[in-house]
Amino acid sequence: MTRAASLYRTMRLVRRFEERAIDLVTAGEIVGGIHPYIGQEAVAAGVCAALRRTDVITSTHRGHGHVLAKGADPGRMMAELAGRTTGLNRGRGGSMHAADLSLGILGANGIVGAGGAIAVGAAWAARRSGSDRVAVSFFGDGALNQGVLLEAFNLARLWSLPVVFVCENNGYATTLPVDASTAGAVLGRAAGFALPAVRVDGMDAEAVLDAAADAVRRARSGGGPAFLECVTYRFRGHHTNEAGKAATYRTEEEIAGWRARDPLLVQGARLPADVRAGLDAEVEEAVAAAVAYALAGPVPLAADALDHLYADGLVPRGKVVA
Amino acid sequence: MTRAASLYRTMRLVRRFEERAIDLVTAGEIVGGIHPYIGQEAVAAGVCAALRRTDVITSTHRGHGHVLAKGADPGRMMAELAGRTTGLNRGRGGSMHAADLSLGILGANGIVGAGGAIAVGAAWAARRSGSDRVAVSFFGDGALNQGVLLEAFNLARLWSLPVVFVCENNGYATTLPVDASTAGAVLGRAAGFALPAVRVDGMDAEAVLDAAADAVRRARSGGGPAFLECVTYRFRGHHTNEAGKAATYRTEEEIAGWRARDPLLVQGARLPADVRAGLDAEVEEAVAAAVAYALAGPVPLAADALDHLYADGLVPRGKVVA
Amino acid sequence: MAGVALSYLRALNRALGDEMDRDPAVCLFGEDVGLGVSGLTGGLQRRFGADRVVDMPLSEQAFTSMATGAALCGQRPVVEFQIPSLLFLTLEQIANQAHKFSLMTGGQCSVPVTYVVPGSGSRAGWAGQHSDHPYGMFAHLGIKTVVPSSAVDAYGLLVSAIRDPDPVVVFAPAGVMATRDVQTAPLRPVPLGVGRVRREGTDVTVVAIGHLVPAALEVAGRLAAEASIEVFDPRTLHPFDWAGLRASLERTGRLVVVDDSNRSCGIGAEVLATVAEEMTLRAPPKRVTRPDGAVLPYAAVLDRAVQPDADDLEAAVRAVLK
Amino acid sequence: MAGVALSYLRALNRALGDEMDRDPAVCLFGEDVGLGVSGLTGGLQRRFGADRVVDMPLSEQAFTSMATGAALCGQRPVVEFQIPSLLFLTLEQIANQAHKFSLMTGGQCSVPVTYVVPGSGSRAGWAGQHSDHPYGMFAHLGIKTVVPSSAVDAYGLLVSAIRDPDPVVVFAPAGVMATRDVQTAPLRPVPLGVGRVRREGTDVTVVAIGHLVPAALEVAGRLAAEASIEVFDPRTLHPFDWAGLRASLERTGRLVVVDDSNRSCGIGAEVLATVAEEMTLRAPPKRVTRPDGAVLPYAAVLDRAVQPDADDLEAAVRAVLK
Ligand SMILES: Cc1ncc(C[n+]2csc(CCOP(=O)(O)OP(=O)(O)O)c2C)c(N)n1
Ligand SMILES: Cc1ncc(C[n+]2csc(CCOP(=O)(O)OP(=O)(O)O)c2C)c(N)n1
Ligand SMILES: [Mg+2]
Ligand SMILES: [Mg+2]
Repeated sequence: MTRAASLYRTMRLVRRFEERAIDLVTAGEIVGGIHPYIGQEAVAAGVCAALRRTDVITSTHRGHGHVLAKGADPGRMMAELAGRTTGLNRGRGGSMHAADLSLGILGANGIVGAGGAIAVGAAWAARRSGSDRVAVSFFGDGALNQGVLLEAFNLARLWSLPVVFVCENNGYATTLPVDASTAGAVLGRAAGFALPAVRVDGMDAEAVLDAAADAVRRARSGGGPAFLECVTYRFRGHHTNEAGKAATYRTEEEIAGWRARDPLLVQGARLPADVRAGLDAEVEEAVAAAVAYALAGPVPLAADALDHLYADGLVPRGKVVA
Repeated sequence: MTRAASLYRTMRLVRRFEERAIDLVTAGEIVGGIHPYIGQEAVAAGVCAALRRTDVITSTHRGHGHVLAKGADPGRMMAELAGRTTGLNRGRGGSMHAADLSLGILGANGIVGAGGAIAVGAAWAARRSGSDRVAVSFFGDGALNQGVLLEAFNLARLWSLPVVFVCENNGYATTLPVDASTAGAVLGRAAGFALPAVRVDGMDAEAVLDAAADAVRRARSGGGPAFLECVTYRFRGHHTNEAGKAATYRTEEEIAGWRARDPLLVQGARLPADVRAGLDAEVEEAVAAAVAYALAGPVPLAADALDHLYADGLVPRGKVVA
Repeated sequence: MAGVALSYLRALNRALGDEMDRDPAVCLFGEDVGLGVSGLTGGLQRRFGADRVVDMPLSEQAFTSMATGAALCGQRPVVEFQIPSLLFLTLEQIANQAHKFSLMTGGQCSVPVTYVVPGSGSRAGWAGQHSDHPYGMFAHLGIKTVVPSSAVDAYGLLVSAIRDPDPVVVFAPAGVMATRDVQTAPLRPVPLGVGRVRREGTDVTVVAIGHLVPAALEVAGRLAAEASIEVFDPRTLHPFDWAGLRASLERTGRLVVVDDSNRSCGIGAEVLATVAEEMTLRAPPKRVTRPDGAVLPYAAVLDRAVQPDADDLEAAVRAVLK
Repeated sequence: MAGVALSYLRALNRALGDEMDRDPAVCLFGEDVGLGVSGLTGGLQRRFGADRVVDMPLSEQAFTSMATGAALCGQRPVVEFQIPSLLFLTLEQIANQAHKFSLMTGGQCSVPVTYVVPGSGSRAGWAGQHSDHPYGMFAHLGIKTVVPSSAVDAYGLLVSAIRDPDPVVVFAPAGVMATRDVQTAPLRPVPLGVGRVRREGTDVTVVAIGHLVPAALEVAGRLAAEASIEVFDPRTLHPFDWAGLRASLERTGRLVVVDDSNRSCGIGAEVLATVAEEMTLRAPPKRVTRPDGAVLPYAAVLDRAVQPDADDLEAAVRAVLK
């Protein structure tokens, strides 16, 4: 597959996966809802296309795109969202904690800004063990105000670790516009930690991939960390539970303006129509299979609720001690 | 008193206060030791000379200089270090928590970087209540890597609050040189949060006062926060308990080089010899009186150990419930 | 007064509004509080202005200490946390700063800040990092801790928390947020530290916390033919109403605690321990809790399996009665 | 083997060195670890290099999660915290991240990190923010928690903590750091979760934690003519050696717990609660603890007054024997 086609396919997969996941939220098959990534697909697709299987990522509450783009199996991912034992995490993690360690996916994370320092640790471990693995940490604009992430910027730069910090600036942290949360410019913040930083059109997967490839190449060859600001937008509410509420923090015009730059349109336009149609069909099938796989998976047994609480098999005292 | 004389007097007071405090540590009258400020006096003296009584400060583990320069009574301060009921905090706080709320001294603090956000809150409260009070937060170079302080930088700038952040860069966080802790330049870090920042010779009280006066004036008149990097040096160990240990992280030459620029020499040289001698004598007397006052104060009663634990007088259950 | 249905969430919202009306020092900090995403703060920014109901960047540590600083300067902030685990993130700021100011300054000041978590404990499908119930941790650390179980109490306890001169943490369990009370009298403050017998009985006292009070009432109803169950709602976990509990146990002589937090060192442990030391029972007591060190798994069946419920309680009551 | 004097601090240092020798994945993070300011890490950087014994900037949150990331990628970090309250600062990273990875990923990974606090509890004169003893909090949250009371145990338990696949917190109480053991056998790992009867007796079991084990032995000696006191040192607070305690209580039928942490919801509460539920006593048990919500005041007499000591324990033992 060409690079252009491959990027499109990844984005299409993420998009359709999420659309179906939202259906399953509505249907009550996914409990608790999800944070839809729709609109931001170019970031995950572009960045992960620059990575190797052995590279690691840390993701966010809005993590489906990253996890899928890094190669997670859509069926096992959907099964995870549906809380089945066939899920990536055997149904123990759900949307906000989906992980596949075998693919270097150290997990989505429910706490904003938490992944950065974990990625720094992974990069440090890579260096220590003589591997040329690179660590990528995804986070939103809101995370730029979280202390632990800022601390992580410093550590990465201090020791020139192979980490790429990817800020998905979608303009809002829940309802708060980035201008109302972040003094100074996003790139300026990175510069404050002496991180080489670039801003890239986060609706254009090719642009993202180019920038990410640069950063990853430098990191892999010992050139130290980098910071990418990907300017993007989420088309949906912050979380599926926003759907019902009057979301007064964004105008219809603003949303429409960004939708006109849908990353799938941008990338799709770069492909011959038949190639695109072929990929669409293929993805449709893959996602349908993923949903079927997910719903066919067994629900866990209540008796197993504390499996894996401790890695040494320690069984803690239960709810009621008889 | 001239401005020059007044700065000298403050520094001399801090210096002699601490030298006597170290004697009392050796004598066992001050338990737990102190973090000596000796060498850094120009920073506290210069900054606090730019403040009004109603302005507030937050200080650090190395806080004696700030607290005295902001106007705390040396006798009650020494009594606090000696753990007497006549101390600023009735002997409940000690060196790392000395406070005098009536003078806007919100306290020394045992946790590095903790004061910044407290100062932001004070500044926010000042603005809300229509006061033109300014808040100053002192901290060391090491604190620049503490998340909560970085978060505080952002909040102050975001809302243009009247806060002046004073970084006392004495080159080390305990044993760690600033170059080994902080990626990029100190001023660059401030710039990352769009804070107007200047670097000033922290061994020269007049230079510090000039820079602080500018920053405070701007903050007071609604011009928002500022960041001052005061380049300074501590002449002693990190803590009095370092004295006995081989302090291999600094060379004798380095220490001697900085001692040649002792802020008391720098400022003393600006005064006629008789003025200086007069101030020295006056301070000597004041510090002697402070020590006498301190040692004459009563030791608290064990039965009162939990006084003030709760402001509403709630008396918690004690050690053993009979 | 005719009975009016009052929802728990609306009661909290009214308490905030009434206190802001009454006392101009009361202000509100939190994420997305302007739009009132959690429902807690709906309408308040419109009513009181954006500089009193302040939308915060994702800087929980800084804004928690900002509240401390503002409180030291005359304000009376209420801080909303969207997730219970944000209390872990800000524990330094609450337990090591805010809580300690009063004693450490020798009573010079107090820190009247209220921290509210609307939706503590498990919200189905939010998984491991969003589902903790660490109220016992705050009781251990000595921070005043409140867990209202009904709308009327939620109003009255939040009002008292806001008026209290010390830091207070208010947990509003997700399991009870949607409930309604029939309000038959004007809403009034409920003093901290005073429990409430929610149902009288003579055979066994069930101490129930938060959303488990309704569960306890249900079990009391279920078992009414077999046993007379008294349901004691302590309402405040620190300070705890030991006198109220003693009076109840003098009537019943048997004890079960049902508590939706981890077993070891939880509030259930404290109740059993104090009773063992100071009171007399006719039969060994029981706790119904989450297991030791529980992490809530995502899948709904597992999430439920880890939380204590009415059936678990029923079994424990039966065992104690045997 | 002839008896050799081994200090507690030296035992910890040897455990670190031995484990680093044995397992190349073991590495060490902390502030001033290179020079070994606390004594814990002395000589290790010289022996193992600065990229394995890493001097950290003042970024506890980031380096704690960095340890998590490194652990997920094959390393086995030991993190030193200079002050017990740094555990508050990093609670999010320990309790909400490291602790939860194993369960939330469905057992895909574990996080073998050891956190060590050399000098927990009160160090005379360090006052409120440096004197906490929050081990019960970690038992509540389910993190494996170890409090060695002697040099030989300190060695053996730290070794086991490092080899354990889960996060483990090791408290080394200031009150016991300077003690020495006479070492009569080769040092060996001590399994987590197994207590030790330090003195046999038949009238009352004293469960003592950390530095209070020597105090309990002292009291047992003092009262030897009047009563036969068994001293049980659980060594690990989570998991707790319930079987060992049960066996002891079957011998004695009476219980006192002496625990240098806050009373409410502390480990003392857990012991009394579990005993009340599952075991049988001849007399009501007692706890000797810090008061509820204690903040340690600075003055030496107050600091001591708040901590449980041998005299308090003696009184409690007498009361239980009455
Ligand atoms: C530390 C923390 N604070 C608050 C929350 C609740 N929360 C979840 S997502 C979110 C907004 C995050 O904004 P951003 O980082 O820009 O990511 P986006 O949602 O836009 O992808 C908030 C406040 C959280 N999960 N973690
Ligand atoms: C958050 C935190 N981490 C660690 C410590 C232990 N500690 C006390 S002072 C200090 C070094 C502080 O360095 P810096 O900020 O440069 O101030 P300086 O001591 O040089 O005045 C450390 C590590 C602490 N008190 N708080
Ligand atoms: Mg965003
Ligand atoms: Mg310094």
